[in-house]
Amino acid sequence: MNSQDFVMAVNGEAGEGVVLFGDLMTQVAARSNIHISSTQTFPAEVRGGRSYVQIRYGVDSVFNPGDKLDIVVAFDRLAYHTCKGMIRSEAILLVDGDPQKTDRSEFADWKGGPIYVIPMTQIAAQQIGEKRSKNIVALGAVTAFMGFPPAHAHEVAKRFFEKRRSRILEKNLAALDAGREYVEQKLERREGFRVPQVEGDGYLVMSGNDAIALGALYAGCRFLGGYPITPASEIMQLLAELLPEVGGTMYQAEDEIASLAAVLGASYSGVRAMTATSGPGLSLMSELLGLSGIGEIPVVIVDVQRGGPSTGMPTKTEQSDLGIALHGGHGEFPRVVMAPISIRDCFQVMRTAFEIAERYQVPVIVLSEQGLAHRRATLPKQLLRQTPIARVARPIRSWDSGYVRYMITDSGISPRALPGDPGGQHQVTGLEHWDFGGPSYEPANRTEMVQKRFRKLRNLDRKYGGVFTFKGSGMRQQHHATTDEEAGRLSAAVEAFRGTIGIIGWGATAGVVREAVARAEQRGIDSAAIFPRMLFPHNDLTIRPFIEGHQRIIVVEENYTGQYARFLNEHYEYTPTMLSKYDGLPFTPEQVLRKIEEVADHA
Amino acid sequence: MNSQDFVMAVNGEAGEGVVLFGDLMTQVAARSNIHISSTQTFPAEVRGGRSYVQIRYGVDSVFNPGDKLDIVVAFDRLAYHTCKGMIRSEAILLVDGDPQKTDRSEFADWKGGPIYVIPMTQIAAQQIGEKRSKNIVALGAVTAFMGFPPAHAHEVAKRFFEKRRSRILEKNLAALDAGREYVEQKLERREGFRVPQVEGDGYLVMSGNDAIALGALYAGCRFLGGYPITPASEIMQLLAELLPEVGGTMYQAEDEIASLAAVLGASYSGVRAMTATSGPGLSLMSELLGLSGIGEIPVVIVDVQRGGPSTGMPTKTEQSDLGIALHGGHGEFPRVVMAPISIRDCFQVMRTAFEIAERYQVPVIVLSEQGLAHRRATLPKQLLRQTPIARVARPIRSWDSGYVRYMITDSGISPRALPGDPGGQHQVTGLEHWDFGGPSYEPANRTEMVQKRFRKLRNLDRKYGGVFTFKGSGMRQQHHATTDEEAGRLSAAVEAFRGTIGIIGWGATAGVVREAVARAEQRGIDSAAIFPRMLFPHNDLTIRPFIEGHQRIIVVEENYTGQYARFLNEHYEYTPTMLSKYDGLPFTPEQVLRKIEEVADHA
Amino acid sequence: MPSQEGPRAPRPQASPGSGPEAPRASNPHREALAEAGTEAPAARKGRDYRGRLKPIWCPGCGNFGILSAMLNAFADLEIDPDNLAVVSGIGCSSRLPGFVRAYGFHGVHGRALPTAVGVKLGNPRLTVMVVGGDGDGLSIGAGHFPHVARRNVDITYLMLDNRTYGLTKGQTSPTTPHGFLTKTSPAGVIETPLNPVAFAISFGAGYVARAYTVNTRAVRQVIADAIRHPGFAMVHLLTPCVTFGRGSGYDFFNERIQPLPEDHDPTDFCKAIFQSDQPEAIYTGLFYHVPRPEYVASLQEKGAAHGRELEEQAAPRIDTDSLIARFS
Amino acid sequence: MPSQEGPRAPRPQASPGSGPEAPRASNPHREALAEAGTEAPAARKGRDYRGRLKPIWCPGCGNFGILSAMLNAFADLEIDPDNLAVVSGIGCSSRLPGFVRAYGFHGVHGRALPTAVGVKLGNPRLTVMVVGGDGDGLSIGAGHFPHVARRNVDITYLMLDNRTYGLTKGQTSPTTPHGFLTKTSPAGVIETPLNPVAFAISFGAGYVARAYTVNTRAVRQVIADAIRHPGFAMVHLLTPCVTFGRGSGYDFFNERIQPLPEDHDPTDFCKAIFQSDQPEAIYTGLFYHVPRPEYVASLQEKGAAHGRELEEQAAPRIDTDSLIARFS
Ligand SMILES: Cc1ncc(C[n+]2csc(CCOP(=O)(O)OP(=O)(O)O)c2C)c(N)n1
Ligand SMILES: Cc1ncc(C[n+]2csc(CCOP(=O)(O)OP(=O)(O)O)c2C)c(N)n1
Ligand code: SF4
Ligand code: SF4
Ligand SMILES: [Mg+2]
Ligand SMILES: [Mg+2]
Repeated sequence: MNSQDFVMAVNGEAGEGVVLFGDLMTQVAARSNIHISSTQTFPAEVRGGRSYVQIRYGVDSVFNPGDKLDIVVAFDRLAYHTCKGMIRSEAILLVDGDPQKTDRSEFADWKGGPIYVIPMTQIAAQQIGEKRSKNIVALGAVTAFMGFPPAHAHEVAKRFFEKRRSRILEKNLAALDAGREYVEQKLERREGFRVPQVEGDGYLVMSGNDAIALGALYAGCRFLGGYPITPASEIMQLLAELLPEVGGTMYQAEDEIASLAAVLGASYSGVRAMTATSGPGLSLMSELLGLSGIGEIPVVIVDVQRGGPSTGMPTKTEQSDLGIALHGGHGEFPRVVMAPISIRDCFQVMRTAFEIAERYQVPVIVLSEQGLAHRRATLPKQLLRQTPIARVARPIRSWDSGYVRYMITDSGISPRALPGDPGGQHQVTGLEHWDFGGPSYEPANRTEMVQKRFRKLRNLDRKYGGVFTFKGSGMRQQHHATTDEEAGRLSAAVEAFRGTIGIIGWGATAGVVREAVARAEQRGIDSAAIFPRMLFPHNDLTIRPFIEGHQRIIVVEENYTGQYARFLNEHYEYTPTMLSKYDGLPFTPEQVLRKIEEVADHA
Repeated sequence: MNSQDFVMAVNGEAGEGVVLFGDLMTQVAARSNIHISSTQTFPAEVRGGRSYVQIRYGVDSVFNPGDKLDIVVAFDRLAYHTCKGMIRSEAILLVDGDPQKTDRSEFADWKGGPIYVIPMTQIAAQQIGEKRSKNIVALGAVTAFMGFPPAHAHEVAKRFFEKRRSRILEKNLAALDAGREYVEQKLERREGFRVPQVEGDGYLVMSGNDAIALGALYAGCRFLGGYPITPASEIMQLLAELLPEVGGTMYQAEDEIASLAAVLGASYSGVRAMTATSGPGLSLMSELLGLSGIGEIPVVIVDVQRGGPSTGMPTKTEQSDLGIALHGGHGEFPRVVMAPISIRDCFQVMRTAFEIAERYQVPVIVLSEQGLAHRRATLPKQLLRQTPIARVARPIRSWDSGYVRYMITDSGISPRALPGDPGGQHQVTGLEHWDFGGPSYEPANRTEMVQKRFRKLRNLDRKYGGVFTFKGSGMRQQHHATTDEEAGRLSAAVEAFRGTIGIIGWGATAGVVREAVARAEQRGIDSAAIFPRMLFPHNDLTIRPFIEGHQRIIVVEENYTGQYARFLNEHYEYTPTMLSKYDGLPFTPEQVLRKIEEVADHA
Repeated sequence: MPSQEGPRAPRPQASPGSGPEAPRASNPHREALAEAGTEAPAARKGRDYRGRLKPIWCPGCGNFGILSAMLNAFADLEIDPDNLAVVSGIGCSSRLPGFVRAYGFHGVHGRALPTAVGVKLGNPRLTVMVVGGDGDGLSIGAGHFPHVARRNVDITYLMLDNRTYGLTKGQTSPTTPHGFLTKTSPAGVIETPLNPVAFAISFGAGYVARAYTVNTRAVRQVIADAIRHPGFAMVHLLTPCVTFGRGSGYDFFNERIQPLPEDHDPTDFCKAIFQSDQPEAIYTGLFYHVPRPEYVASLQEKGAAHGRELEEQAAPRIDTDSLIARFS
Repeated sequence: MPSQEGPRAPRPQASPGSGPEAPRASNPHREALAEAGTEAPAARKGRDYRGRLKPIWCPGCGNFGILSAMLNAFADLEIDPDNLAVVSGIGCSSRLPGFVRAYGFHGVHGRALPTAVGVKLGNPRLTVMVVGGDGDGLSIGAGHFPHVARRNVDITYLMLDNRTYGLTKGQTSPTTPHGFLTKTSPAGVIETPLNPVAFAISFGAGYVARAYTVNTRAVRQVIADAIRHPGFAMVHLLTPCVTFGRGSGYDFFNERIQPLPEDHDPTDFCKAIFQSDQPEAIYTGLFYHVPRPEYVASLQEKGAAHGRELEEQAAPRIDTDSLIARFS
C-alpha cells in the first residue's frame, strides 16, 4: 500500500452507523492534514439494505474516491464478502468479531494482506453497555490503527455528540477510547501501516451539496425557495440554518413550481435568489423557466441530477438532465447551463452563476449530480476566508417616469428598476411585450425582442466559459477572454494540447478522467482532457481546437443517449468514441483508463 | 383574377362577425364543390382589436391561404386601408357603405380593379332592424356576387342559426336574402367575376383542431383529459361533445398536470387516451412524460404550438416546441415526435400516433401549431366514411400468476395486462424496476432496462416514418418500409430527387413550401422539398439521400434557433441556409419562393 | 397496544342503504358487498391480498398496521383482486401498492388522485384506492384534492399522515405541528399545520374519517366502510414515523387519541369540521358522512365513462353520417 | 346600479387596533395608514394610480368596477406607488397589474400567490397585492392557496370570480354553477362548484370578505380593509363576464346579492363558512376576521426575511470563522 494515497471501504448493515463512521473518519483526516475524497451509497430505502462508504486518503489532493481498496473495514461478514473482490493485493482487513472465537478460515478467500479481527460490537456492548456505539468503537480503533492523533478523533466525536444529551456524549467518548485502547494495547500483532504526519492547520471537509450551499451564501444569495428532494435536500437544509444568520430566507414551498415562483418573486423584488432541486423538480419548473427567460428575471437553478426519468433512481448518480437543461421549457429564450467539475468548483461556480444571472437577467442552470453532491472532499480553509458578496450591484436606483423595463440595447441587457425604487414602476410579463412592458403581438416588435434577448448570450462563453484541461498530471483552468487577444491566447493554450486521444466530459466525471489521463501517461499513452464548465452557450474557442487537435475523441458521459456528444455534433463534424454508463454508479478511474487504452490500441 | 384559384380577405372590427362570415363563406364554397384554405387572425384580447379572415378558393385543392388578395371584403374604411397594399392588380373591392353618399375619391389609392360599395350596415339596420346582422347581409351579397348557388348560402346560414331562437333565425335568413337581392337587383354595374360550377357532392370543412379531434375519435380514443388553453381548446371542446356519444369521456381537469395524470390513469386502465395542450401545458407535463416513458404507459399528447416562451403570444403561430418535445422531461426515455403537415394529415396522424403509443407503450407527441389549428380546409367526405377503430388490440386477456409486466424482450415490448384481466396483477412504477415491477437500483438490471426501453425505437422510423416529398407540382408520400427491400425502395425514391435546391421543413409549413416549389419550377428553378412526418426517431433512410442529393439545403422553420436544423446537424454534416421566422405569422408562399430564388442565384 | 384498539366503530348508517340514496357507478364489487351479509362467512383472508414485495419500511413504522388492516378490509369485502386498483404517489407510504395483490400504480409525487380518477373513468368497474402521505396529498398534491372531492369520484383515499416527509428524511410537512424542529425548520416550524379532515369536508367529500394505526380494528373497519361509500371517501390515518417523526411518535398519539364523542352527528358539516381540530384531543372515528351524487354515475347518465366496456363491442358507435353532415 | 351599492360597511373591528393584536412585518404604509385618520384629507386620487395601459376588457366587463374601486382604495390609504407591488397570473382579470401605477408582475397561470410570497419575502416593506381569476386561483393554482393562507403571509388576495374562464373563451371554471352549459360542459356542468370564501376561512386566512363589482363603494372599502389587515386577506369579488359568463350575468347577481345579516359575527369560524354558501342569497360583506401571527414577522423574529434591507449594508454578516470551524 502507498501511504501517500490509499483507499478505505467501510461496509455494513444500514442503521449500523457506517455513514457516520465515514463522515467522522474524513474529519479526522482533514484535521490531520490528510486529503480525502469519499463517497457513500445510500440504501434504496430509508432503512434496510446496506451502507457503503469509500474514502480515499492522500497527502496530495485526491480527486475521486478511487477504485481498488487498500483497507476494508467490515462491520459484518457480508461486508467482507462484498468487498473482498475489490481489493489491491496488499490490502488490510479490519473486521468486527470476537478474535478468540473467529474461525480464520472464514477469510480463506482473502487475497490481500494482514487481517485483524477486532471485537467492535463486543466492546460496545460489554464495556460501554450500548451496542449501537459500535461504529464509534470502530472509529477509535481504526484511527488508532492508522496512527491518526487521538486528539483529532476526540475532537470530531465530541463536536458531533455534544449537540446530544450529555449521557450520549459521554458514552460515545468512552467508546472511542475503548476502541483506541484495544488497538494500542491488545491487538496481537500490528504491522506496517501508518498515515504520514503532515504539517498544517487542517482542511475543510465538505460535500458537493455543502459546497453549493456555501458557495451560494458567499455569492450573495439571500433567498432559497425549495422543496425537499433527494439528492438535493441538503442544500436547502444547510441554507435553512445559514440564511437567517445573514437576514436571508429559506422558504420551503408546497412544491417545486411554487418554489421557483417564489424565487422569481424574490429575485424580482431585488435579492439574489435560487432554488435547488433534482430532475423531477426541474421538470415541474419548466414553464417558469421560460418566464425567467422572457420576463428577464435573474435566477439560479441547481439541479442535482439523479437516475431518471420520473422517480427513477433517487439515490443514484447520472448525467441525464443536460437535455432538459438545454431544451426544457416550451418556446425559446436565452439560458445558461453550467456544470461544476469538483466539490471545490461547486463552491466557485455559484459565484459565476449568480453574477451571470443578475448581470444578464437570465436563468442559469447549474448541473450537479448525486455522485458529486454526496461525495466529500478536503478543501483549503482559505476558501471560506474570501470576502463574501454582499449586495446586488446597481448603479441606478431612481428613475424618471419614462422608465422602460425592456429597453432595446446593443448588449440585449436593459437597466433594471426594482420595486421600492422611486419612479421605476413597470410591469414584468411573460407575454411578449413592448419595451415598456405592455403586451404586444406586433410582428416587428416580436422579432426585435427575440433578438434582443438572445443577444445577451453573445460572447458570454468567452467571458465566463472557463474550461478545465488535463494533460499528464497537470490541470489548467482558463477563464475569461474578454478581449480578442485573450481569446486568441485561450484558444492557443488549448491548441497546444495536440495529441492522439482527446477526452471530452462535463461535470463530476472530471475527477476520474483527470486521474485516468495521468495514469495513461505513466503507461506511455498520450491523452488530454477538456471539461468546459459552461456547457451553454458553447465555448467554441476552446472545444474546436481541442477536437481538431486530437486524432481520436472520447466523450465520457453518465447517460445512455450521449447528450453532450450529440450537442457537440450540432457544432462539429466528429465521430466520438462514447464512454457511457447509466447504471447509477459513477465511473472509476480504471474504467476510463481502460477506454483510453482500448482507443489507443486502435488509434 | 384566376377563377380557378383566388384569394379573398375580410376585415373589420372584432365583434362585427367577420369570423362567422368567413366560416359560413367556407361552408358555402364546400357545398359548391370549391376547395378552400382559410385562416383567421384573432385579436390579441378577447374583444377590441380587429378581425381578419383570409380565404383561398380553388377548383383544385389549395394548400395554404395564399398571399396576394383577389377580393377584398371591407367591413369598414380601416379594413380598406389595411388590405389595399396586399392586393393583386385586378383585385375587386367590396366595401360597406352608402353607394349614394360614398365619395369615390376615398378609394383613390386603390391599385386594383372594380370597386363596389354595398350598403351592408344600412340594409341590416333599415330592412332587418338589426345592425348586427350586417355580416349575414354581407354573406348574401358576396355569395350572390360570386355566383354561389343561393340554396347553399341558405343552408349554411340556416344550420348555423337554427340552434338559436327562431326570431334570430328568421331575421338572419331575411338578412341573407336582402343581401343577395341587393346584389342581384341593385348593383349598378357588375362585371366579370363568377366562381366556376363544379360537379360533386360537396366537401367537408374542418380546422386543424377539428381534424385532430375527429382523427382521435376515429383512432379509438375514448378518453381526453385536458385543461383549456389557446390554441388547443377546440380539440377538447369538440371531444367534449363527441366522446360521450361513443361512451368515452372528456375530463376537464384542474390543470395540465392533473390532465396528463388522468390520461395516464385511463390509459393504464385500458382505454386509448390523449391530452391536447399548448406549450405552457406541455412544460407542466414534463415530469409525467417521463412516467409514461419508464412506466411504459401509452399516451398521445397533442401540442398545438404558439408563440413562446411562457405565456408568449397565445394566438400566434410558431414552431418552437420541438426542443421540449425531443428533450423535455428529465432523464432519458423513449418517445416519438410527429408533426402533421396539413389539416388532412392532422386527421390521419392521430391514427398512427395512437397505434405507435399503444403498440410500443411509449408517449407520442404530436406537434401541431396555431397556424394549422385555426386554419380551415376542405376535405373529401370519404375521410369520415372510413371505419373507425373500436378497440385496443389485445390477444391475451388472462394471465397466470407469474405475469411479468416489464419482461425483457428482443423488441423491447412487453405484453401488457390491464386491470380487470384475471391474474395479471402487477405494479407500474416510475422508479427503476425489476421486470416484475418491484423497485430495483441494481446496476446490471438498470442497464438492461434502459436498453430494453430504447430498443422500442429501433426501426420505428422505418415502419411509421412516412415522409412527404414535393417536386414540381406533385406530392408523394412514402410510408412503411418494414422489409429491407421496401426500405431500399423508399430510399431510392428519395434519391431520385437529386437536384440543386432541397428544402427541409416540418409541420404546417408544408402547405406554403409545396406551392413555392411549384412556383419555382414555373420560373425554371429546380427544387424539391421533404417533410418527415415523424421527427423522432429520425428517418435517416430518406433524409440522408435527400441531403446528399442536393447541392444546397434550405431548412424552413418558424423559430429563432433553428431547432430542427440543429437536430439534423447531430446526424449530418451540412450547412443549411435557414429560412426562419419567429414573428408569430406563418410563412407565405411568396416568402419561401424568394428564398429559393435567392439561393438559386448563389448556387 | 391492542388494548387501545377500536375507539368507536363507525355508525351503522355509514354503510350504503341506510344513508341518503345517491346514484353510483356500476361496480360489481359493490353488488357483491351488498349481498355479503347474507352469504356464508368470508372465504378470503387478509394474507390473500399480500403482494409480491415485502414492505421495506423501518421496523416499527406505523404503516405496517395500516397495511395489514387494509388487507383485512379487502378480505372483509371479498374484493376481487382482478378488479382492484391501488394508486399512489411517492413517499414511504406511497410504496404500499407494491405490497398488495392488486393492480398497482406507483406514479409520481403528488399526482395519485388525478391518476386514480383516470383509472376509474377508464374502467368504472374497478374498485380504486389511493394511498399516499401527508406531503404527497397536502403539499405537492394539494391542488388536486379539492377537485376530486367536489367531483365526488368513487375513490377511496387513504392519507397516511406521519407529520413529516419520511422518504426524504424528515423535513417539515404540511401537518408538522407548530414549533417542531425539523431538517428544514431548524429554528422550529412557524406555520400552522393543515388539517386534512377539515379539508376533505369543506371540499365536499361525502365520507370522512380518522383512525390511528395502533387501533387496527378501527382502521380496518373504517377502510371497509370508506370503500363501501359510493363516492369520494377520505380516511385520515395517523401513522408514526419512528425514524424521522420527531415529536410525533407513538407516545405523542397514545396520549392524545380519543374516540369522537358518542353524540357526534356525522351529518353536521360545521360540527364535523370543528371536531377535527381540537386542543384537548385528536379525535378519531367517522367525522362526516353525507352521500352526494357520484361523478362517474353522473357521467354515465350522459353517455360518457363507459370506458373499457366498449372494448368488448364489435364496432364503435360513431355516427359517421351525422359527423359528415356537421362538418360539411 | 348605484342604488344597490355598499350593502354593509365592514365592521369597525375589522381595522387594526380594535381586533386581536398580532405581530406584523415592518411595512411603512401601515404606519402611514394608522395615522391617516388624524391627517388632512387624502391628497391622492384614484386616477393617480392609473397605469400606462388602458384596460382591454370587453365593454361592460365587471372587472372595470373592481379596478376603479381598487385604485380608489389605494388613494384612500395613500399608498406609495414606489412600494406597491401587484402580482397576477393569467386570465382577463390577471391583466390588471398593467392598468395600475405600481410595480407589476404578470406571471404565469396559477402561480400568482407563491410569486407574491417571494416578492414580499424579498422586500417586506412592499405592500403586495395579488389579483386573479377563479380559474387561476381555484383550478390550476388551487394547491398554493391553502399554503399561503396557513402561513398567513401579509398579502392581499383579490379573487375576481366571473364563474368562467374568460380569456380562453368560456369553459367550465371551478365556480361555474351546477347544470350550466359551457364550451367544455355541453351537456351541463355535473360538478359541485367550489366556494372560495369557505376555502379561505378553512385554510386559515384571517380576513375574508366578499363584494360585488356593482357595489363599488363596498368593493373599495373592503379592499382597503383587506390591505390594512396585517396578514393574509382574501376578498372574493363577483364580476360578471358579459361575453362568456352564460347565466352568471348582472341580472343573476343583482337578484341574489344580499348583505350579510346584521348580526353576523365575523369571529365565528363555523358560521362564517356556513353563510358563505346559502341557497337563499349570495351574501356579501366581511365573513371572517380573526388576526393571527403573521409569517414575515415570525421569520424576522428568527433573523430571516430582512431581504432588500441588506442591500444597503456595507458588508455581509457572514461569520466566516464559525463556518470554517463547522466544516473542518
Ligand atoms: C416532484 C418531486 N418532488 C420531490 C420529490 C421528493 N419526495 C419524495 S417523497 C417526498 C415527500 C414524502 O412525504 P409524504 O408524502 O408525507 O410521505 P412519507 O414518506 O412521509 O410517507 C418528497 C418530497 C419527488 N419524488 N418528486
Ligand atoms: C399553464 C397554462 N394553462 C392554461 C392556460 C390558458 N389559460 C389562460 S387564462 C385561463 C383561465 C382564465 O380563467 P380565470 O383565471 O378565471 O380568469 P378570467 O379570464 O376568467 O378572468 C387559462 C385556462 C395558460 N395560460 N397557462
Ligand atoms: S422513514 Fe418513517 S415513514 Fe418511512 S418507513 Fe421509516 S418509519 Fe416509516
Ligand atoms: S371575456 Fe369576460 S372576463 Fe374577459 S374581458 Fe370580456 S367580459 Fe371581461
Ligand atoms: Mg409523511
Ligand atoms: Mg374567471
